[in-house]
Amino acid sequence: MTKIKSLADLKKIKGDLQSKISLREKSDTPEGRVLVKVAMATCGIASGSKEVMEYMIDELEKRSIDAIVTQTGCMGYCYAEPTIEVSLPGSEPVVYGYVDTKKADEIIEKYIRNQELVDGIIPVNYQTIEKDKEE
Amino acid sequence: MTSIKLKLKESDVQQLKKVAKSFNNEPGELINVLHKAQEIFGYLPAEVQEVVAQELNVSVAKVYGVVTFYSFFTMLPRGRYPISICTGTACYVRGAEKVLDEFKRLLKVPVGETTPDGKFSITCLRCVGACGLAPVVMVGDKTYGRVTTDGVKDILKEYEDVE
Amino acid sequence: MIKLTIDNRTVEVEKGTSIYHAARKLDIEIPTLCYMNLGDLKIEHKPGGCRVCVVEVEGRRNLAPACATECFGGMEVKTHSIRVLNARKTVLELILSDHPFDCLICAKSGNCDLQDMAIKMGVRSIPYQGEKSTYKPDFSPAIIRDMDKCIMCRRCETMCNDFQTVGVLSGVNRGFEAVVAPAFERDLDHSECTYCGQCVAVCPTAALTEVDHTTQLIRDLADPAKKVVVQTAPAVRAALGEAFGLEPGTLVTGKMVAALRRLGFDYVFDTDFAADLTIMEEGTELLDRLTRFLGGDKEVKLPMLTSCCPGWVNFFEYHFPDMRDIPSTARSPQQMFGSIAKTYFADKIETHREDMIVVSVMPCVAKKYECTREEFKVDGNPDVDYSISTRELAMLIKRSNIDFNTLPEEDFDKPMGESTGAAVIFGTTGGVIEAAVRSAYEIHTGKSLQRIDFEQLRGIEGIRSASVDFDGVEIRIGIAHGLGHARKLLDDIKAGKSNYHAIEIMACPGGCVGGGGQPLHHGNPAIIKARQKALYQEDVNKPIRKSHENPAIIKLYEEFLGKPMSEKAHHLLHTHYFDKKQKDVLLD
Amino acid sequence: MHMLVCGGTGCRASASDMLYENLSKEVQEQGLQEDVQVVTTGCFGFCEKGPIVKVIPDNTFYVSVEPGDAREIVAEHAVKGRRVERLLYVDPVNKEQIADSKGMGFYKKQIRIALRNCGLIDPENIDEYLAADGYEAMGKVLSELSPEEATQEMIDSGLRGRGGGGFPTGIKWQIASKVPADQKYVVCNADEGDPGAFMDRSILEGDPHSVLEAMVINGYCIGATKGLIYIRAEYPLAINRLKIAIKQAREYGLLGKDILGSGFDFDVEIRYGAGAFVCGEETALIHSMEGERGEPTFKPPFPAQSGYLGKPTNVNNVETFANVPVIYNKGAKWFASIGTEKSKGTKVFALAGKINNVGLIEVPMGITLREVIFEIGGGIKDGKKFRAVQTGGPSGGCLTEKHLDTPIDFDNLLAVGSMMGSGGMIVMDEDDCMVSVAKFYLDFTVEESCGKCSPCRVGNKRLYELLDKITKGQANKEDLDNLRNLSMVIRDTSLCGLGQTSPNPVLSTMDNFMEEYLSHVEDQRCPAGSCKELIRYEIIPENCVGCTACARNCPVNCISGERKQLHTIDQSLCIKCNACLEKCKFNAVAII
Repeated sequence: MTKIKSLADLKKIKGDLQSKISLREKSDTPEGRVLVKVAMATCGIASGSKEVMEYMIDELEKRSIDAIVTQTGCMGYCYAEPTIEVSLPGSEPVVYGYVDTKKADEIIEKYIRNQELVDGIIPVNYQTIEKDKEE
Repeated sequence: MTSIKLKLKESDVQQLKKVAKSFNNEPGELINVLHKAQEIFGYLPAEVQEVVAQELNVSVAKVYGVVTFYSFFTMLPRGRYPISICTGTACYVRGAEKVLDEFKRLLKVPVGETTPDGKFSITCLRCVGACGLAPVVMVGDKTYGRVTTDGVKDILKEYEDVE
Repeated sequence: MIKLTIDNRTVEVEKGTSIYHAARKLDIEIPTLCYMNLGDLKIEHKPGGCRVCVVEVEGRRNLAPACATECFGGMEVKTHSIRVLNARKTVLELILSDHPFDCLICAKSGNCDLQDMAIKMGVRSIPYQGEKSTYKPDFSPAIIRDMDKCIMCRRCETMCNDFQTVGVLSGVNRGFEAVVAPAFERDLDHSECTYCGQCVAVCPTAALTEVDHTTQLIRDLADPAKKVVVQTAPAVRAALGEAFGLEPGTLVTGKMVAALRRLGFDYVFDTDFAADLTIMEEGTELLDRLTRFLGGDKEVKLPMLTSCCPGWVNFFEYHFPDMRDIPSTARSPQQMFGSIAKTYFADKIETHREDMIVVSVMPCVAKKYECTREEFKVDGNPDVDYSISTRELAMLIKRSNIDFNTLPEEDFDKPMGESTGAAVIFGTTGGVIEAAVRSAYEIHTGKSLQRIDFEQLRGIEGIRSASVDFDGVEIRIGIAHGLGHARKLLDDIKAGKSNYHAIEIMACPGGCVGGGGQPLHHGNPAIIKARQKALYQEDVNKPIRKSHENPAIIKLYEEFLGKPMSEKAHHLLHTHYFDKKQKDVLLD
Repeated sequence: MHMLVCGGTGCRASASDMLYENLSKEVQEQGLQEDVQVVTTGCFGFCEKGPIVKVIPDNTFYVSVEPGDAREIVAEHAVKGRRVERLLYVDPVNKEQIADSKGMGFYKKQIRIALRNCGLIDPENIDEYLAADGYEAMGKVLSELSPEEATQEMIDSGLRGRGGGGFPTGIKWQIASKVPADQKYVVCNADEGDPGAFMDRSILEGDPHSVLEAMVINGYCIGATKGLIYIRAEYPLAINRLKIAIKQAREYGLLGKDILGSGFDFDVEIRYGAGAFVCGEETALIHSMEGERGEPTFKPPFPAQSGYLGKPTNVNNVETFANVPVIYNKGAKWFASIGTEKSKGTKVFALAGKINNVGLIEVPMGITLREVIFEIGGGIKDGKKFRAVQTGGPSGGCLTEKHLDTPIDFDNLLAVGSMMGSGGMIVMDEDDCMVSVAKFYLDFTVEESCGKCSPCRVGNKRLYELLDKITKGQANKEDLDNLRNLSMVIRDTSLCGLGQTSPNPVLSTMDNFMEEYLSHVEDQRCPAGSCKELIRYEIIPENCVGCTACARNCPVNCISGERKQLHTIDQSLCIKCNACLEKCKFNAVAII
């Protein structure tokens, strides 16, 4: 990895990374990829999020769905672990709770393939500071 | 005082000495070295503490004072399947005590001890930070959430045939 | 300077002064249990743990510990408001609720800081009863640990670890289970304890006491078949009077002898006699090593270290065993005395050693252990049967209805009661080496000393160095008291940074005058200094002040030993040391 | 179109499942199954107005919807595309109807500053942090601000330490910056020991870089080039993610020598705790990092004057640090605009206990306990009655009904006898005995006391014993007086924060639930039915059908009775294990 040598350097890298990510997340085109984030904090892992993540990676590949599965930290919904967030190209991210492999299968088949929402959505109930920033 | 001295494996002692060296044999690194020692030996018997004291050039009394201060360090070997019951507040109000009692009843050992066959040991720990799953029980690295008194025997059953 | 008010009185103190010391300026004595300040010895122990010294500071949310809180300008302190008095009493009640109630039969009864405090606070009941900590009592050859009586002041830890650097004690466990103990809560006997007894000397309760031999002694004194011989160490005479209300530093040599006689000892002798003998042996050894060294002998080990302090001997056997060829091989005066008493003197009075009991009165706790060393026994019979401390002697005198202060002054018996000024100063730091120099100089140079007092060797600094001109040859001398200071000198020797020819080491602060067996100084260093002064006074008072001029010693060599370092002397007066370092781990 | 029906416990209690069925039926009947999908969701955190239906993509938010409203919603909204006005949420302040949930004030109940990246970025990928403005605050501070200016910004923000004490962070930095020394240290306290609080763990697991970035800024402000993170060994995942983060930051040159060409060096090391709650206290923490027993020492000297290895040291906790980068990115003024007069910004709480939505929340200071528990937290589990909420862990207190509308901030909580603490919030219901709760906390303190000072070492033990006596019905009224006096003295005389606050659970429960103490003492009765010695299990003859379930499950065989006959419990043998009550399907076992 090359070192970041100045603030300007840092800002440039940030710009590049942001556009790369927004291209990936926000693109409406069919080429846009599905993004799945699995909450992999201690409580998530304890309730089986690791298995869910592995399942997602394997199954999405088996079913030839172009998707990126990444891990993330605690989303705060400890009561509903494991939780995952699914972003389809062009739509708002949706968080699902109590996800096991069965539920994951349903999410892949119904939501990711057909954009049909599945039971078990966790409504996001907070504001982020980024949103505030845009105002 | 125990008259029989525990024999340590030479390779383990060498590894411990290497660890101490990697910390420059600094007395200030005592806790870090003890962590590593517990990883190597599984627990911290007197003989291990004596090696640590020697390597870091601190008194054995001091090492023992530190070992007995921190609950993470143990001088007793744990069971092959160490059971830790979280007794943090969230788990407490959701019935951790009853779960603990059930483990004690079924295994017939008190907290802090190991079953005669060396298979299970019971300890309590304070909040693993998985309060959403309260009450929480850990067996080795595996975490069990929302454990009920009924669930206790099922957990133990999982380890019945593994050996 | 800072101005503040304490109990509505104004006082001005230097910045950095604690409330406790500011109050003392106004003669307000704020009670403490854990605080300890040994002034010149540079030991200040203020963990702020007992919380008995709490006071109210205007504007502060909670109460402040007077020992650890620094004064600030305009501070308003109340040391006896109702809030303070209630809190202090409650805290004391809490401490007492975890303390045995066996005051009447406790070794420290009447001499216990906790008991004094309970009296002062008027504690009449303990409202907070509950579980008490219980520990297995630990009986070592010299020190008894009864941790049920520990109040966690941690003074012993400071003495053992910071001052002595022996490192046997540590706080272990935590919370209600917390206690001070050796590693693995084993007995002291299985630790690297040097039995210096400094922990005993500072313990405010009876958690740490010395092994009591008075009952055995009374039994032996009553046995008509036994000849009971007593020897008293130099430092005892400078401190014993304190136990009878005399000012610290009052010399009570004559009264002490009278008391011992009334107690029924058959012979009242002086360890000083053996101290003179020590100088003969140790001085000769030093001269021998010096001569060889100056003659170019590369094999000779220098500096030579003194070996009369048993705490110190234990220390190097545990901590510096690889250097055990450096100290003098001369036995300590106590052991030389025992050895001569049970041979030379036993022959004189035609008694078998089995029928003779040699008792020593020592300012020391480690001497009790020294008596039990195997190498100081002949067919299982010890040269010195047992040692009692200055405190035990005082107790015995009281128990026997002897009014100490009205006793006449009496002299020691002969021949082993004869001694010189040089021997007396063995009891203070710097004394042994001064005594050695007095004799070595004259023997080496063949000249008579002009001035006998070597002021440059005296003092209270932890480590001192001086040089003495031996007729053109500069002899460099180091002195350390306190094992922490000794460790520094030893580390220097190990690192090749030491250029001393001789070093005197005493385990206790101030030397034997500050020994673990002396009447408790309760953390007041002025007492130690007063005792020191008394010994130098006794030295001046003595007609003979050089060991080699002691007629009884000269006679001993003529009649019995031959000359210093003779084969017989070697056999009876010298010893060897052991490697007691923790052995390496056993490997599988 | 999607219709989201809240299936949270609160809403289900008000018949949301029937509503779901009705909506599905309507959609079916109208033949809209191709276009409209009805799904249940987790709790919206707005249970007070439940059941809730949200329609997307237009984000219409219906509140207090009854099963009977299903027809109208489908007919109007789904078929005609018209909102059902009467079911819209009315803003309580300006009385306006709000259709779009995004405009609803209730969503502003939670603002994520410290948790801003948790659950959004991959914590093991520094690029994702960089894309989320990561290290920009550090860059700005290092290249555009002097240490004094940067410290001033921190003072202006009004940020107070989130570890419990609430000391102003900027002032703390300023003190450390003014002590001259050849070496200073920045320490991150990640020894989260408060049982029931896990926000620090979550932040380290979800956003470790934010802490590293803040530590660099802190180092720059006070003139320290070394940072140490003191973390619980019980947090292996957080440790691992921190290690990865440190490695990545070093590779990018964001830690190490000459950071971003500013000439400023800073690096971070990890130190491990070993299970001692008292090490949350900064002097104890420092001793522990030095390889000693974690016993606190008297302050002053403060760590800012003489800390790690005797050098000036600034200690802040994880959540405090996590706030720092945002303050520089968005300005002190922006941060100070959130919260109350004396407590700025947000606080993360770990909601746990008898509450529906156990989890991590981040709310602006000044929100009420009621809003947190009943709205965000979704109310009490199993429809039970709220009894108390414990904040501040073992140092805090139990608050009751009358405190629910108290705005949460450092000073208000202190004023009502509790504490912010590190942010654990444990909710208790009618089955929780307050004396036992106080005993639970004292048990914790007794175990975690370091034993150095007498009031904490012996006093807390005695407090525990007194409480134990009370829960066994063996205490008298004098014991209650002693309990209070002892509590006050321990608070007044203990050496460190642990002892000074350990009586809070006792004092607060005595203040708020005195009648419960009196029941135990005067009537030997435990109103919550939880103190074993004061209760007995009885079989209610009217309900018992003789199914033998209780007898079969009794571990001590103290229940007798023939099949289909009334069973009885032998009280002399009963160990009160609760098994019979749990097993009985006919409500025939009761606690008397």
